[in-house]
Amino acid sequence: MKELSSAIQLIPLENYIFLSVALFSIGMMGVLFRRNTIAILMCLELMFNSVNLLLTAFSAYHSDPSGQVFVFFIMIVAAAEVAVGLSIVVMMKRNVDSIDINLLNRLKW
Amino acid sequence: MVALIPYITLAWLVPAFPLVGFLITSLAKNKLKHNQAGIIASTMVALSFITSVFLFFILNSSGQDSATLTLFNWVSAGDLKIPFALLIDHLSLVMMLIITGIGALIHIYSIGYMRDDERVNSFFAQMNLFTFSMLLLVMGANYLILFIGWEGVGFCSYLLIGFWFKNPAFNYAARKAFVMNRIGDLGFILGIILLFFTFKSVSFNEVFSQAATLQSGAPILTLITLLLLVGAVGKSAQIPLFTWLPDAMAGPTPVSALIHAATMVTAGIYMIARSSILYNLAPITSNVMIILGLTTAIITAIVGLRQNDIKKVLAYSTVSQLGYMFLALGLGAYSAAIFHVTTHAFFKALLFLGAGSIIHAMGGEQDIRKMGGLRSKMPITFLTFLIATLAISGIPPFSGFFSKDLILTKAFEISPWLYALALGGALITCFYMFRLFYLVFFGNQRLSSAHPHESPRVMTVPLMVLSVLSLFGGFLNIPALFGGDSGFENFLHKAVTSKESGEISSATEVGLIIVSLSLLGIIIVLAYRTYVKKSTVPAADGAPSSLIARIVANKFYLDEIFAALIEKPFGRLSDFLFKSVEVKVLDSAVDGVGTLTSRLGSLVRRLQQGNISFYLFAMVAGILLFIIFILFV
Amino acid sequence: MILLIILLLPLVTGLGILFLRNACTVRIVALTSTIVNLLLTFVVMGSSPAATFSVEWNNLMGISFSLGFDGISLLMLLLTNLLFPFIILAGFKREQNQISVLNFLILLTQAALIGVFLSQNAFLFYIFWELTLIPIYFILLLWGGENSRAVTLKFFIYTLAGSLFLLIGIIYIVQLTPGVHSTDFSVLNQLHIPAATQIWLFWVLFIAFAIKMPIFPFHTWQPNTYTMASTQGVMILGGVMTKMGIYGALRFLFPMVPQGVLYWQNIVLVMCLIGVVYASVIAFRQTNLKRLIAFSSMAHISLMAAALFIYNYYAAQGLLFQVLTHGLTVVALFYMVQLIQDKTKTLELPQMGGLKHAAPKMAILLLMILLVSVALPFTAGFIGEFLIIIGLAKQSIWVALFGGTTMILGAIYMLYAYQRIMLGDKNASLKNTTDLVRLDYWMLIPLIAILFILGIYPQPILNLVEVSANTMQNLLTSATGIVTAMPH
Amino acid sequence: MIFLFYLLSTIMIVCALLVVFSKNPINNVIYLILCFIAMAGHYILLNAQFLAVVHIIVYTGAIMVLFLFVIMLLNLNKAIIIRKSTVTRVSAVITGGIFFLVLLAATRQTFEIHAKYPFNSEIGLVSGIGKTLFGEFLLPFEISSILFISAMVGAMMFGKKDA
Repeated sequence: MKELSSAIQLIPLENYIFLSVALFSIGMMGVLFRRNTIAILMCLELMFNSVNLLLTAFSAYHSDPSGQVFVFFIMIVAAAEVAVGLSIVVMMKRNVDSIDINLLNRLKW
Repeated sequence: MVALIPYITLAWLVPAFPLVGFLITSLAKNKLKHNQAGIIASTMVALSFITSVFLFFILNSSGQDSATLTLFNWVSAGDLKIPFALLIDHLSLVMMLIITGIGALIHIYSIGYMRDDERVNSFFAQMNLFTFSMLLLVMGANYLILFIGWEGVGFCSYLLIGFWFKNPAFNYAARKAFVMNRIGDLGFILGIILLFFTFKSVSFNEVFSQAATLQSGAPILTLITLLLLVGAVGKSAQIPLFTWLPDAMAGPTPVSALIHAATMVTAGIYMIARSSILYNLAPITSNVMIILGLTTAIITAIVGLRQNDIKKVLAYSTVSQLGYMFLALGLGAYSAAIFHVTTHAFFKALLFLGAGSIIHAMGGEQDIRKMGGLRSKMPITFLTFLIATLAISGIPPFSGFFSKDLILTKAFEISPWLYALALGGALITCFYMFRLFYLVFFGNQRLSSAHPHESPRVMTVPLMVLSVLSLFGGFLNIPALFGGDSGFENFLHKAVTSKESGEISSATEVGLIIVSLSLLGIIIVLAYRTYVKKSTVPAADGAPSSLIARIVANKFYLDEIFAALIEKPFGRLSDFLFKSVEVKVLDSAVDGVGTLTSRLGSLVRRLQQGNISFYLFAMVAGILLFIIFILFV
Repeated sequence: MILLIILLLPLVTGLGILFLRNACTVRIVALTSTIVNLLLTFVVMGSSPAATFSVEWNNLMGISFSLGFDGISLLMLLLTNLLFPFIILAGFKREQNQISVLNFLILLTQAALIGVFLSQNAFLFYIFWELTLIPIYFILLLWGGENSRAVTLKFFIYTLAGSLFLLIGIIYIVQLTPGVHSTDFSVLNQLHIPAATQIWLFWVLFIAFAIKMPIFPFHTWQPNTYTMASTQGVMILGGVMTKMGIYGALRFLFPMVPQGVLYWQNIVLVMCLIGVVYASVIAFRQTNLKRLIAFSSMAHISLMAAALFIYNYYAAQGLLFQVLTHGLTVVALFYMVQLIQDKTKTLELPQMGGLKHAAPKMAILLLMILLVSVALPFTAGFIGEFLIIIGLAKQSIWVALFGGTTMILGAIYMLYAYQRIMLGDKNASLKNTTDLVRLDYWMLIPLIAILFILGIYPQPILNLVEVSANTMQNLLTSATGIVTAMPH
Repeated sequence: MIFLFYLLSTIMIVCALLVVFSKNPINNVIYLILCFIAMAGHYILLNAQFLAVVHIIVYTGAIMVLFLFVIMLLNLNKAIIIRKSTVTRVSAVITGGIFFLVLLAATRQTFEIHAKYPFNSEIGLVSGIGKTLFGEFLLPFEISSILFISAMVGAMMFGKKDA
């Protein structure tokens, strides 16, 4: 435990920032890249997690527990979002027999 | 102010009587029997007359020049304080006597003349309202009260010209009269406002006492007097605003007699005579008045030569006579102008009432070509009409001679050319008046359907009274030449400041009179030869005639010129402004903003193609731009 | 407290009316409420100006619910409360649908207008200012004539757009207040906004009022709206709501941006004068009676606006006097229009004529109203316009000349209309037409009587507004440092 | 220690890229789970044991299983051939790259971090989080339960056959 807790001071915060930015960008690229709605949802999770990681890193470096509580809340929201999102996917599959995002093109005026 | 003259406070009764008459006759319009309204109205004006006479004696005996009676405070805003005050001095007394005296006679005459009209009660109500306004006009102690009366008489004139409102042409004439008057009124009120700014008051006494200190020919005075003159030109029917007056003959004849001959049209003369102190200080305006007056006098006299409607002839002669009054005003002979107003009121009212009697007898016919031979059928009318014609022509000893001669002499003092022109106008007047007279009363009756008869007594008595006045009215002011003392002029001298002018010898004066009288004699003989001996009857309207004759008969096409120059372009401007500017420019600009918004909307809407991937791309691009903007700009 | 009662009475009555079923009861209750309000107004006029009402509302933004009055607002209050009984009365014995809703909306308008005129706080003013739009929108939309949807929408959006500028202006001014922000007029009036700011701020505020009045290029909503609107709607609109623009200008422009006013005075004045001549000329050829009166009303309002922006003592007095006169005239005139439409079944002037044979009394009353409108002496219209023209002439005789053209042009088109409606030969289609009935007398006689009495004895109104006019004038002169000669 | 960080990071990034680029949904899920496990390792490195545990339970245990369920339920477990056009895919990669660079530049030029409180290794433990959660954030915590309920109801509404 002692060893682990001191690990924080060894790793520069910049690394975490770099990592989470990379993850976020990858997630976003995925959102743009994929047509499969479920894959898009997964990429979204990726982005959520990059943010979570950053929050936790800052929380740890500042020794402020609020950041981690926020991560907790984000997880709650993510869980709720996934539940609703997946049910939408299910419905979409049922209605148009596909989960291709490009078929959802009624979202205009 | 000097000590109050006893009983002078009764002056408020003078306008109050006709007002009461108006209220009674208008409110109880449906309850009054056929003659009652006329009797009430006439009584009220007669009571006014009696009060005026009473005031006349009171003022004369008091030895004071004027009295001001403040009734209440009308408008008071800052230093603009306008009391509702009446001024009784010699000038206003003369006018009051004319208005109430002749007014009463015409009211009485109207009882007979309007007997069969279904709206006789309204008629008398409006006549009383007119009398009230006119009295207010001449009795007001400041320009604003004068203006109330000024507008009031204009409005009553509108009502009475359009009295027979079934006829659209009459209504048009009424409207024309009102609008033309209004054009003058705008100038008048601007003049009043400038007066107020210059003298910090609009009350006669204060303005005149301050004006005496001003330099003669001061630009502000010229401007003020010119603006006031615009008002007078509108009201007194001078060029270029005179065309309403001949059209105003659409009203019943007593109206023409009272409003468009004896009283209202002389309001402009009264106003300028009242402001004589100002006008004496504005030589430019005086010259303008001379030119205006002379031009009007001659041009309308020429037009009168070719008119065949009995009332139109008289109307043009009125305009012409008003021109003479303006000439007198321009010459600085203010009391001469007022004197001419007085005598003119006598004989012109008489002429109109006589004409009314004729029209009445002819069953409504007004065309002199269809009359003739009425001498024997209507003796009283004939006689009175003769007196009036002689008076207007300026034959001694009738009243017109004295007043016109006074003006002509004054003109000669300035320039013989002026005299010659004025005399020329007088000769033309004489010719067309005798043309009218001969055509109506001599020869044979040319309209077989009519059965002329003498009018009832209620109409002839006023004629007789007026003919006595026309006959002897001139003796009010016998010039020194005939051993008189110029009583009228001296009487007015206290209220009106006439310009001093060079004296001319009595020999010249006699010479002038002889010249003018002999010329008048020739003219009368000429008219007699043309219309009685040769029994010439003017051609029918459609008959071919020379160009000049047509131009004259159509009053130099002034109405048409006005229509082409003002009315039509104005109407077109109105249409243009509404159809092009209002609808096509302004309104569509406003609508354009709305259309532009919705167009832009439909343009932007194309971006919303519904493709979620595209939205995502757009969103990311937006976020990117946002971050870049925040960080690097 | 009495001010609060005046403000709330129409609102409460209006809400109560919604639960009434009987049409007659609804109208009588509404009428009673407005009459009581009028009486209360007289009480207020007798009381001291200290009778204010103020409650803190939102401390953070410095908004307080404070009511109060000075001479100008008192005049406006009098105008509003004087006209509304007549406006309600104009609906009596008339076929209308949804009577309780209509009367509720009318009373709501009244309450909002009273709020506008009484509020002593810019934010409160703005709320009431916008609140007036909602009921009038529905009155125009639901009880209006043909094409009411498009016309009303335009009116609504146009005025709303104007109000938006006003809101921006208010917010900008409020954020200039030192310390804890306040939106009270008393605080805002003490602000000395830099001259450069005033110059552009003037337009931000001015546009809202210009649209409401309306001043020349911003007027295009007006003719169509007037033509389409129901009688009661147009009475409210033309009688009172146009005066809101004038009142707003007096409340905002002069105390807050006096240098801006002076800077733009000439341009605005030219706009107003163009409006006078332009509207008069257009009215000359209109065939629709309502549209004619709409343009005539615009000409009068433009003249009043000219007086507003020339702002000297006489013009101010004339303006405020004319505000009252014009409101009364508009109400009387549009009631007449309604009667004419009832009797002739048309509003097109060329199709009318000869109504005087069937309805002589109506002809007389109409003529009297028109006389007020063309400013004949001894009518209230003359006093107002005369004072205004004096004020204009003080600036320049040319301005007065242009302003005075209403006298001529007004006479032309008003008498033309009168001739077309009333005069002429008997009209066969009017055979069964009746003259005025008792209700019409109740409506018209008091209005005309007031107009003539004020023409003969105008002093009470002139005294009422004198102090306020002086105050405003002082603000303007002190802003420039130019001391013009002031009476007293 | 720094070695551990780089190891975990490499796993995460590789897995994330595979999530994006592999075509089979099942494989996607598997890679994502791997990614999340590496993430839990990071949490432990950051001394946030509570979060690490919750992360494993919620994400890998619940959410990802949900994904799997849905994929199997809808019978999507074979590679879906539908692909975006080349232009879209290239632009997606470019956009992602630009985004990465911009964010990086942003973080590079803005931050200079000073710890707010003295170092305390206890905050990531259950007791630390619990105290904050049930103290300062009690109300949001309770409200989040409402969020859950509504999400549940919503999911059921969507999932109903005749919705």
